[in-house]
Amino acid sequence: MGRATTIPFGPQHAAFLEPLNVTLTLEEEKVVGAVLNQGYNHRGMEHALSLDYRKSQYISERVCGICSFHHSTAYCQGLESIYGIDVPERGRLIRTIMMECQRLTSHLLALGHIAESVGYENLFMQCFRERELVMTLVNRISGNRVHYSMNVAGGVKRDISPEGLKDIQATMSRLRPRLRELHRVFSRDRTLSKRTKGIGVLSNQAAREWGNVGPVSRASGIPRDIRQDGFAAYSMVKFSPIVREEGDCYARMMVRMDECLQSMDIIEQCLPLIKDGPVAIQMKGHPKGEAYSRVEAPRGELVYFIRANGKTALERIKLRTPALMNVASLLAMLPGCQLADVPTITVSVDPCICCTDR
Amino acid sequence: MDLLAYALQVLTVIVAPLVVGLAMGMDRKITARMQNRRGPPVLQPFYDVGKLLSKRPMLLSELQATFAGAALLFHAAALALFVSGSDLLVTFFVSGTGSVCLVMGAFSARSPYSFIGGQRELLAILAYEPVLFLVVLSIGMRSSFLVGDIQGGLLHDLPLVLLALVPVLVVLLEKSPFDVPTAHQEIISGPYVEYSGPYLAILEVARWFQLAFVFGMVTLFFWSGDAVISIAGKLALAFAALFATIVIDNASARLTRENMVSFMLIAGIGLVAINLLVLFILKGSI
Amino acid sequence: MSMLTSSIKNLFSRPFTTRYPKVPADLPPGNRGRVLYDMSRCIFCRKCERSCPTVAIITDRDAKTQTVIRHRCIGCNTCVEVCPTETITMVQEYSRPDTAPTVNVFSLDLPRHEYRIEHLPRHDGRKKD
Amino acid sequence: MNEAGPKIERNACLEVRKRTKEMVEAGARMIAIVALEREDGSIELIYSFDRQPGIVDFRFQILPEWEVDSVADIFTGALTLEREVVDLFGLKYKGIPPGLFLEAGKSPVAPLRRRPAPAKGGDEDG
Repeated sequence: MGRATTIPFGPQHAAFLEPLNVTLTLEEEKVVGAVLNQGYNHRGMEHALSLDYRKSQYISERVCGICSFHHSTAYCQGLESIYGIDVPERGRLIRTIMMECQRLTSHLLALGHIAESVGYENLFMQCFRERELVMTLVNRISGNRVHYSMNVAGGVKRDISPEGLKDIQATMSRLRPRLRELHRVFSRDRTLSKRTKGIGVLSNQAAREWGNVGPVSRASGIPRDIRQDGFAAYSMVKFSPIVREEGDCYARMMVRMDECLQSMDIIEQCLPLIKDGPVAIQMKGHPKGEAYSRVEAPRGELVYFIRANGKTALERIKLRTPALMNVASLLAMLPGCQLADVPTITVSVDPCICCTDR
Repeated sequence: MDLLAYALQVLTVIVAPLVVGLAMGMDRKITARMQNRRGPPVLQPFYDVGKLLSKRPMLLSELQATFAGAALLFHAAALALFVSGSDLLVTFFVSGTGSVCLVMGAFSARSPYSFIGGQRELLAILAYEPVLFLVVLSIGMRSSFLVGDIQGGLLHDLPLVLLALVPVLVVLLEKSPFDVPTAHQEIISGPYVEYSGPYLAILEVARWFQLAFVFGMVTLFFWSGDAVISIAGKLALAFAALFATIVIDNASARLTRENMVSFMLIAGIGLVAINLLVLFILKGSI
Repeated sequence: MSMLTSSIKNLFSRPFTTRYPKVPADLPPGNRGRVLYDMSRCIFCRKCERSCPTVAIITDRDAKTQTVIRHRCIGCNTCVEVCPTETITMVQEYSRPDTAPTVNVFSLDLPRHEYRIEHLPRHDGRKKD
Repeated sequence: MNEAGPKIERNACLEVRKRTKEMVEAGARMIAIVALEREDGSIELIYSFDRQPGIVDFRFQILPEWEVDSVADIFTGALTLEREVVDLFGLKYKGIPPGLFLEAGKSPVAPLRRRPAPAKGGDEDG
C-alpha cells in the first residue's frame, strides 16, 4: 500500500449536479492531492450579456438557474446606478421578497444536496418537498418557477396583487413549522452530524485568504453579508448575519438552515411595508458610465461590473460570481480528508458550476 | 426422496429469488411512501432486469463475465443447498464464495472506482460474514446444522440472534447507514460500476439468490407444525426484517467504513454473545 | 434517527408527488407557458422580432407569417408587452416536448392561435452573416 | 476616474503587488479583477477590493503583450481571478498557467478580446 492512485471525481459524477472535475490523488482512501478542473459549462456569458443592454436582464437570469433573480437584480441595479435613478419603494420591496424566496429555494436545494451526498435520501426528499411550496408560490407570483423575468432596469415589470401578498403570507405560515422540523433534523440527527462535524474545516484565516463569500465565509466566522449594505429594500428590514465559528461542513449546513428561517422573517417584515405606488420607472436614452453592483446571492456576494459607452452594446460587463471564489477554496479543504467525505465537502460549498463557469 | 418433494424443492429455488425481486419492488414502494413519494410499480425490479438483459453486452475484461457468472452460480448453489435441507455451514461458505466472486469481478476491471469498490466490498464481507457465521453457529448449536431438521423454538430462544441479522441485511440490501461498498455518491456503486447490460443483470439476479438465502435464514426462526401457519409466519418474519431495514435506511445517513466494521462486529457479535450467555444461564446449556 | 417519526407519518399519508404525465401539471393562472399569435391583428411591425432577447421570432413581411422557434423561446413575455395591437398572447400551457427543433409558423390562412409545425435541421434558425 | 482612463504605464504592472499588499494588510478583500479591452487595443485592468464600507479599486492600463505580476502569493483567492483573465483575455501573468475555463490548445484563444474584425457588424454572432 501507500502507492498513490489518481481518480477523476467528475465531471460526470453522482454527487454533482453539474459538471465539475476534481482530480484526486489517493493513498488508500485518504486524499493527498486535489486539482480542480472547471470550464465544462463555459458559455461565454460575459460576451453574450454585452450585446444588447435592453435584453440582457433576461439573459443574465440564464447565467444560473438557482440564483436567477439575484443575477438580474445585480444587472438592473448596475444599469440603474449608471442612469442615476432610484427604483420606487414598491419595486424594491418586491425585488427583496423575490430574492428571499429564491434564497429559500436555493438553500433548500443546497441542504437537500448535502443530505443526498451523505446518502440521507429521505431528508433530501423532505427538503425538496418543502422547496416545492416556495417554487409553486413564485410560480403563482411571477409566472414561472425558475426564471421569473420580472426585473427590468428601473424596477419590476410584474406587480404583486393584494391576493398575491396574502398568498405569500399564507405560504410562509405554512412553511415555518415545516422548516422548523427540518432545522431540528439537520441540527440533531446523529448520523448526519457524524458525517459533517469536523469534516472539511476551513479556518477563519484560510477563508480570508481565499476570499470566500456568503454562507461559506460566514460559517468560518467572517460576519460579512452584503445585504447589510442595504441594496434593494434591505435597509428597511432588520436582520443580522448568521455567523458560526467552526468552519466545517456542519457549520456551513447550519448557516444555510438558519438563513432559511431568516429569509422567512425578512419576507414577513417586507409584506406590511408594501404600499401602493409605481413598481418601475422608465429610463431614457442609452446608458453611459460605469458601475459596480453587488447583491448577496444565496451563495454569497455577486458582483457585476458594467461599463457602458452610450451604445446598445455594453463595452464590458464582468460577473464575479460567488461560486467562483468558493469552489476554488475546495483546494484548501480537500487534502487530508477521506474519499468518503469528498462529496460532502464539495457539496457543502454549494458549487454552482453554471455560475462558476458562466 | 420422492419425486414430489424433489419437484417442490426445485420450484422453491426458482421462486425464492423471484419473491425477493418482488420484495425489492415493495421495498422501493415503501421507501418512496416513507419519503412522501409515489414510487415505481412493484414489478419495477423485473422491468429493470429485463431492460438490462436486452442491452448490448460490453465488458472491460473477459474475467468480469466469468466472475459475474461464478457469483450467480455460487449464490444459486447456496440457495439450492439451503432448500434441499443440507448443512447450514456448507451453505454459508458457498454463499460466501459467491460474495468473494463479486469482489474478484470488481478487481478484474482496471478502473479506480471499481477497485475502491472491491476493497470496500471486502471490508463489508469482513464485517458481516463473522456475524452471519455466528448466527449459523448458534442456530446449529441450538437446534441442528441440517436445515431439514431445524424445528421450532428458535425465535423464542434466540431473539437477539435474529436481531443481529438486521444489520447484516442492511449491508446486503445496500441501505444506509452501511451501504459503504456501493455508495453511489462516493464511488458510484463501487463493485458494480464497470458492469453494464446483461452482466449487471446477472449480478442483480445473483444478489436476489444471496438475499433469498439470508432471508431464508430469517425464516428458520419461525416454525410450526401446521404448514400454512408455518409459511405465513416465515413470510411475516422476513417481511418484518425487510421493513426494519427500510425504516433504518430512511432515518440515517451513510456512515464511514470504520463505523461500519466496528458497529457490525461489536453490535452483531455482542448481540449473539449476550443471547447465548443468557440462554446458558437460564437453561444450563446452549 | 431524527427522521423516524416523520418517515412513519409519511408512510400513512398521501404522497406529495403526482403522476405527472398522466395527470396534467398544476399550472397557476398567469403561468408563462408559450406565446400564440392572432394573425388577423398582426400589422407586421417587427417590434416583437426586434425585442426578443433570444432571437426566437422571425417576421416575414412578404409571406405574412410569424415564426416562433420554440426551443429558443424563453417565455419572458417581452413580445407580449411590446406588441401594439395585442396580437400576441401568453398561454398557461407549455409547448409539447419534441425530439427535433421545431418552429411554429403562424400565418394568415390559419385560424386564430393555430399554427403549422415545421421541423428545422439542427443549428438552423440562426441568422447567417 | 476620468473618461480617458489611466495612462499606459509599464511600472503599473509592478505596482500592483504593492497596492494589493497595502489593501490586504488593511483588511480588505479582493473581489474582482476586471479586464477590458480599450479601443486602441490596450488592456485596462481593474483590481477591486472590498474595504468596508465601499469598493476601492486600483486601475492601470497595459499592452496585451506585457507580463503582469501575480498577486496570488499575497491573496490566495486572486489565483482564480488571474487565471480567468489569462483565459479570457490571453494576458500573461508571471507564473500563472492558462486553462481555468478553456482547454489549452483546443479552445479559442482569448474569447473576450475583439477579433480582428473580418467585416463590420460581425459582432452579432459571437
